[in-house]
Amino acid sequence: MPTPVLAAEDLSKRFIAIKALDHVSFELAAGEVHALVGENGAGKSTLIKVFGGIHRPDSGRVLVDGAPVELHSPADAYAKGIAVIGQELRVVPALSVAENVMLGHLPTRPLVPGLAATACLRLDRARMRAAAAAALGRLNLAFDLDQRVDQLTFAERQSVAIARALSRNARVLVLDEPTAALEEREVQSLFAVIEALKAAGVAILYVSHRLDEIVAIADRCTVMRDGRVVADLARGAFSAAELARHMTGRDVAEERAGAAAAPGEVLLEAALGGDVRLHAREVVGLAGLLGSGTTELLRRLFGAAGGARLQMRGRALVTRHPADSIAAGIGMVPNERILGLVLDQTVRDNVVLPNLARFGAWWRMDDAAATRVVRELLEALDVRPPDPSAVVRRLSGGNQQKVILAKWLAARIDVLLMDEPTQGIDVAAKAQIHRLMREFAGRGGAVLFASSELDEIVGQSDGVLAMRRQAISARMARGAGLTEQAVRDAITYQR
Amino acid sequence: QQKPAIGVSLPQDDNPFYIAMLRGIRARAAELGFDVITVSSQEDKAKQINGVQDLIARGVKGILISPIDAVGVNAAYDAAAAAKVPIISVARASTSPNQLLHVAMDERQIGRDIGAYIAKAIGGKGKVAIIAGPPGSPTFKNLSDGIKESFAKHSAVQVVFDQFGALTRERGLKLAEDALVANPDLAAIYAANDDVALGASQAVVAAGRKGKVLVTGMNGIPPALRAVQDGSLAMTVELNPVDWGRLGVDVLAGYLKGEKYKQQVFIKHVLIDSKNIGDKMPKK
Amino acid sequence: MRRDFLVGQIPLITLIVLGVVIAVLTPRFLSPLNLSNVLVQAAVITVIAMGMTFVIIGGGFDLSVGSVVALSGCVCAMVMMEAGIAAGVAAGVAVGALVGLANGLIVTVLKVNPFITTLGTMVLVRGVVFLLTGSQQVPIDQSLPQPFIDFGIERLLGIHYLVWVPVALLFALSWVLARTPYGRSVYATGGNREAAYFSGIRVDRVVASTYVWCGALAGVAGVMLASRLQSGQPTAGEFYELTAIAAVVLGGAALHGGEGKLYKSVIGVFIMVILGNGLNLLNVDSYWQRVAIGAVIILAAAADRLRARRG
Amino acid sequence: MRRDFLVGQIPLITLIVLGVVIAVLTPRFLSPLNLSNVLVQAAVITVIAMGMTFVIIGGGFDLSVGSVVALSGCVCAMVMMEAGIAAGVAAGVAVGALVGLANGLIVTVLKVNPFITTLGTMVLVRGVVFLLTGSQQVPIDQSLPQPFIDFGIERLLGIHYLVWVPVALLFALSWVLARTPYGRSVYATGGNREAAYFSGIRVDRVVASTYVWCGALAGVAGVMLASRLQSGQPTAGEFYELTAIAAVVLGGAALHGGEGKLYKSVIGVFIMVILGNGLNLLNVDSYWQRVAIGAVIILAAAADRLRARRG
Ligand SMILES: Nc1ncnc2c1ncn2[C@@H]1O[C@H](COP(=O)(O)OP(=O)(O)OP(=O)(O)O)[C@@H](O)[C@H]1O
Ligand SMILES: Nc1ncnc2c1ncn2[C@@H]1O[C@H](COP(=O)(O)OP(=O)(O)OP(=O)(O)O)[C@@H](O)[C@H]1O
Ligand SMILES: [Mg+2]
Ligand SMILES: [Mg+2]
Repeated sequence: MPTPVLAAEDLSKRFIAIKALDHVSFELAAGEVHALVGENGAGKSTLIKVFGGIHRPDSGRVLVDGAPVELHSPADAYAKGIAVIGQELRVVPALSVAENVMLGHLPTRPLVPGLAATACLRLDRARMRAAAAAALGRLNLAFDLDQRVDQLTFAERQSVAIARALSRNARVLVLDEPTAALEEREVQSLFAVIEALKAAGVAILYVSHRLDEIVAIADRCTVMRDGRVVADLARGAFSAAELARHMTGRDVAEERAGAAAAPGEVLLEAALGGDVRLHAREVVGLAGLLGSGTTELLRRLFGAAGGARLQMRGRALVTRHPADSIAAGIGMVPNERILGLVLDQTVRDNVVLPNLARFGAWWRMDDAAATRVVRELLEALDVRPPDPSAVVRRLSGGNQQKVILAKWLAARIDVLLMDEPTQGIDVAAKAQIHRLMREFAGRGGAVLFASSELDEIVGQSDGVLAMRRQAISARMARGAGLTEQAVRDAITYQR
Repeated sequence: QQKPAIGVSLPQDDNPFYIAMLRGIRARAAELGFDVITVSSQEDKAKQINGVQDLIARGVKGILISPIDAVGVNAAYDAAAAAKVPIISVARASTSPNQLLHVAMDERQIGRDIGAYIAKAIGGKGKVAIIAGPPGSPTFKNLSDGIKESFAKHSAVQVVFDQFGALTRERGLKLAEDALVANPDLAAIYAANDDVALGASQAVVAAGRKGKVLVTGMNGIPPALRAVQDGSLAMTVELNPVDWGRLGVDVLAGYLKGEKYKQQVFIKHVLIDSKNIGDKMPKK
Repeated sequence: MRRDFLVGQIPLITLIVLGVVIAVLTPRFLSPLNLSNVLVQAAVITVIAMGMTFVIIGGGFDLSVGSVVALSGCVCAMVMMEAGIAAGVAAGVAVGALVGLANGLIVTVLKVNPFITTLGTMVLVRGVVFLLTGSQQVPIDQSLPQPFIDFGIERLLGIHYLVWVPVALLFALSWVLARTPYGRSVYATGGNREAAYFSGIRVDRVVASTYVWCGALAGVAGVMLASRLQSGQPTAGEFYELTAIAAVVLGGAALHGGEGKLYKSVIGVFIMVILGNGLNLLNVDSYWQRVAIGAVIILAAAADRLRARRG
Repeated sequence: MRRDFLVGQIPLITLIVLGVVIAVLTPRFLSPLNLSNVLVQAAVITVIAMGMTFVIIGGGFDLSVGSVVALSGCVCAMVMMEAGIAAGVAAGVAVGALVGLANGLIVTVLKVNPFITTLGTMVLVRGVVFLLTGSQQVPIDQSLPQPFIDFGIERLLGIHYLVWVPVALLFALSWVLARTPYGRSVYATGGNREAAYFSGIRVDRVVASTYVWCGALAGVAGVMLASRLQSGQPTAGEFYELTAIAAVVLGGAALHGGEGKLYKSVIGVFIMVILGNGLNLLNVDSYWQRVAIGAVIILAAAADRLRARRG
């Protein structure tokens, strides 16, 4: 077997009380797509950050082409040909698309022609734009290169970050959940790029919670659990169910929505680019391509982004602020976790936030009651650790997402709006969140959730609203007609 | 038909001393038929230069300036000379060759007088605290130097505390509090002006040392006069800024008419303590 | 856990070390008179720093407090001469709260940056003070009512009345921040404005309210200072804004908001006050005092940063 | 597009409106003498504001520039009396850069908050200036070399030498920020430090370098001011930091970093300078001047915020 391009030997890394990496060894060969899977908090991102020069391991070493290397910063990693695209969104809002793609290796040309020493004095804009366009083109994207990145949607910004890694022409490309916010079409483009890079001999380390993707593209798969490598499987030896079992140590049954319960009375009605009507005991999926307006629809229903006129239980209501909607019994899980959580506060403070009036009086909070309720919720949601006084920033992504859910379960709401609720969540947690959605509906509530994963839409919804160009293009009920292809047809248009 | 204007640039606009001086300037100018145009500088030299340039641009006939600093605003004098606008210093002075005249107080002499007063009042021996004015100001440096010159004649008078700072009552209070703690046997506090002195005398009263620690001020503002009357302030120096301002206008008007003056025209100063306070209290 | 706790108390440790060093250098430092002076010297700035803590926790910034101190002191004195002590005190605090409200509205409604907003009001309010008073102390020819002056001098249980004010406020306002829903919403808004908004907090109102607290407390400080200086002083309070912000940050609050505790800001104030007092007692040259104060500010902040790197 | 462009130029429009209003109220405003005064008055603070723009784009903050102006002016004058003009100028600029480097290292290595770091160096450096000079101007009894004094008075093509300095710097440094990879990395670091770091940019070095620029440019400003004041002045430069920061923000830079343009900061400086000049020409009472300046700062910033709400 040839020397692996990138290898880890016996890496350990500890964060105060948590062993994020526990004697991890790992090998990545040229021309291979190597998947890394594991539950939320298993240590995947930590391993990747060691490769990217962001974390220093406590012990163990990293080898490139068989030779041990010391990576002190991302710049060191790039110098060794390792390009990492991290899990968190990392773009510079005020810079242009082209600059963001080429950040860190902006092309130059001499200020004084022929005098190479003056190259640091002059940015080569033409080459920068060309290279950026090429990188984006590989993802089948054609953005306005001079547009500021903060004008783009979340998913579009995610694509810019991926293009940045591609622009590096690295020998090792590390992608930490690149598809979490992408929709089908972008995912397919990305896979095509990965295939091409692989053919060109690039080694690819790929982290995802979408196990079907792994099965589709990975040549090899390493499974992590609690900071340790628990399995290293070659293509053919893993199926989605198999991987899930390795990850969690048990079988994970992804339940699909059963026979639709008889929908109850209408809870919420609004006319926003079409009729939106949510019934009690109903889970409704909201499908749409990038930029189709799903996020805006959910936000307006929630009183943000300008608000909306709506009817709750037949009562007319104008929501101008989320506070209005919450008072009327509407909650929302936003599409970016940073919009849902005060990261430096405790779990309890976060859960209590939309429910400040519920615990105690205006002049005194009943912290004991809050702690009790929150602990119960954390246990019910299987948040690890189920500690109300843990600081949210230190939780893994999946656990953070559950804390956002807990905020609304603690509140007395009837309608739950969710924007990409399972983005970046591991299979087990995802199944749990799906179950919680249905339980919420089962108790008489209504759920409207947007997702870019069509199988999730089809699998979990009693009904589906499809959006196209800021308007509702179709309304589908559960039954024979509700297939992924039908939803795809309803949302697709030429952009 | 516009009246001829004179320009005025003073170092501060929030200090009662200069406010009174400006009052005198305005009153005398009105009597002589001049308009007065003022620019502010707030102890910022560049700002004072800018202000004088602005005055010249306004076409004033002459300028009364109290320069923040002896050299720092020379450019203002140069600008005036270049525009052939006479410029006369009032109170503070400049080293600029373009300074025509200085309507001055005799700072060093005043300092010597204060020093002699303190030395005499404490019986020629004892510990003294100095709460001086802002750093970099020649006036306050000259005053302190004059005081120390007097003290040098009394070997038993000892300066045990010497700090400078902003001319505010709060600063006087705080520094005096600390000076009194550091020196339980303090005999006197020299304060750079009346605001500082009033703060210092408050600290003396609060420490129960009224009558044992004497405090001196400077400028003779009304609250200080009252404090002299009730004994919490031993002495202040009356410079009568109103008269000073009037004198400045007179000198400038005289110069414009072609009269000749010596390089420095001094204003009188009077030490006010319990003996002569009766004459100085404003008549009700 | 114990290490964590210790590391969280670095400002307190800094304060104690500073106190011990000064006490060793000059035994007068611990004399009852001096300790009582230190408390009084700290009282006014403590009240301002508490208001600043509200603003900073909420993610803001207030440069106008120094001018507000002068305004409220002068307004208090003017009103007091006409309408009695109670009216004067109320007017002083109210005018501070009003400036705070103006700051809050400019920041939230006009969306002007807090730095520039409060820099503007700092300059503007100082102008108003001078206009109101002709930049002469208030009153000029008379005394303020004796009970008001006594308040600045007299003691209760051996401690100046002026010191009891911040003590009482510390307890009351710590409760507000730590125990009321409103207090939680201040922390949440400063910690992550968007997340607070999506949790139904009316973030603009919360932010504006922090400026009102800050203005009102600067108003209280102005009244206290008027009592201590036995007059309204139009030039009072210069540089208080920087001292107060420094104290809050030395106490461990983050300038980006969402963190901070009132008692820690008080510790920050005492670091600054004790340092100044100690240097005066030692009759350190004014020039060297500046060098020492600058260095200690940086070192104290650097020590506190160890906390962040404990990981 | 055209509307967007217009909205982006609100500071310029504010400046023009201000200029027109003043010109209508007093025709002297447009006299050649006055216009040349305005340029000279703006020159020093423009150089400081350019350095501040670097720091602010990089996500920082620098309160120490005023003290650095004093330090570099005094050091420049002292060295000049011993070793000639060139050495003096070099020393003045170098000492500014050194203070900037110290600020940069404290912020990046010790991770102390920029506000508190530069507040500390502001106080400390002022102390050092007083120690160096005994708080007396430099030199006391002599004059600085005549060519250096002439530089502060003479003109080239009808415009003061002092004005050519910021003109030249504006072009050179705008190139640095807009056209070099380094300049882009400053924007990237200020705009999203993490993203810049993960893109392989050595963000600490970039941040530290912005403080060095700021210090060095404050050094240049100090030398210019020494030439204009014909001496090194230990008390020079007070409040320059606030004026410079206000100018940068009025020019449309965001205090959280990542945005800003040098020419816009220059516009901000001119808003402040023309306002002061106009109020002087109109003989507005200095108390009212403060009120007007405070109000204009806030209004100009509020107008600029319209940009952000175009959406
Ligand atoms: N900077 C940090 N400080 C403290 N704990 C951390 C830090 N970064 C990660 N952890 C902890 O280390 C563990 C591993 O985290 P890591 O981010 O590697 O998980 P992951 O496998 O990438 O999870 P996910 O799928 O949710 O992204 C988690 O328990 C996490 O809470
Ligand atoms: N702040 C903004 N500035 C400019 N354009 C915006 C802004 N917010 C949204 N848009 C645009 O409005 C349209 C609708 O945005 P929205 O976020 O609702 O879409 P979406 O379908 O939910 O996208 P996604 O779910 O992929 O984030 C998009 O084309 C987006 O680019
Ligand atoms: Mg991860
Ligand atoms: Mg969406």
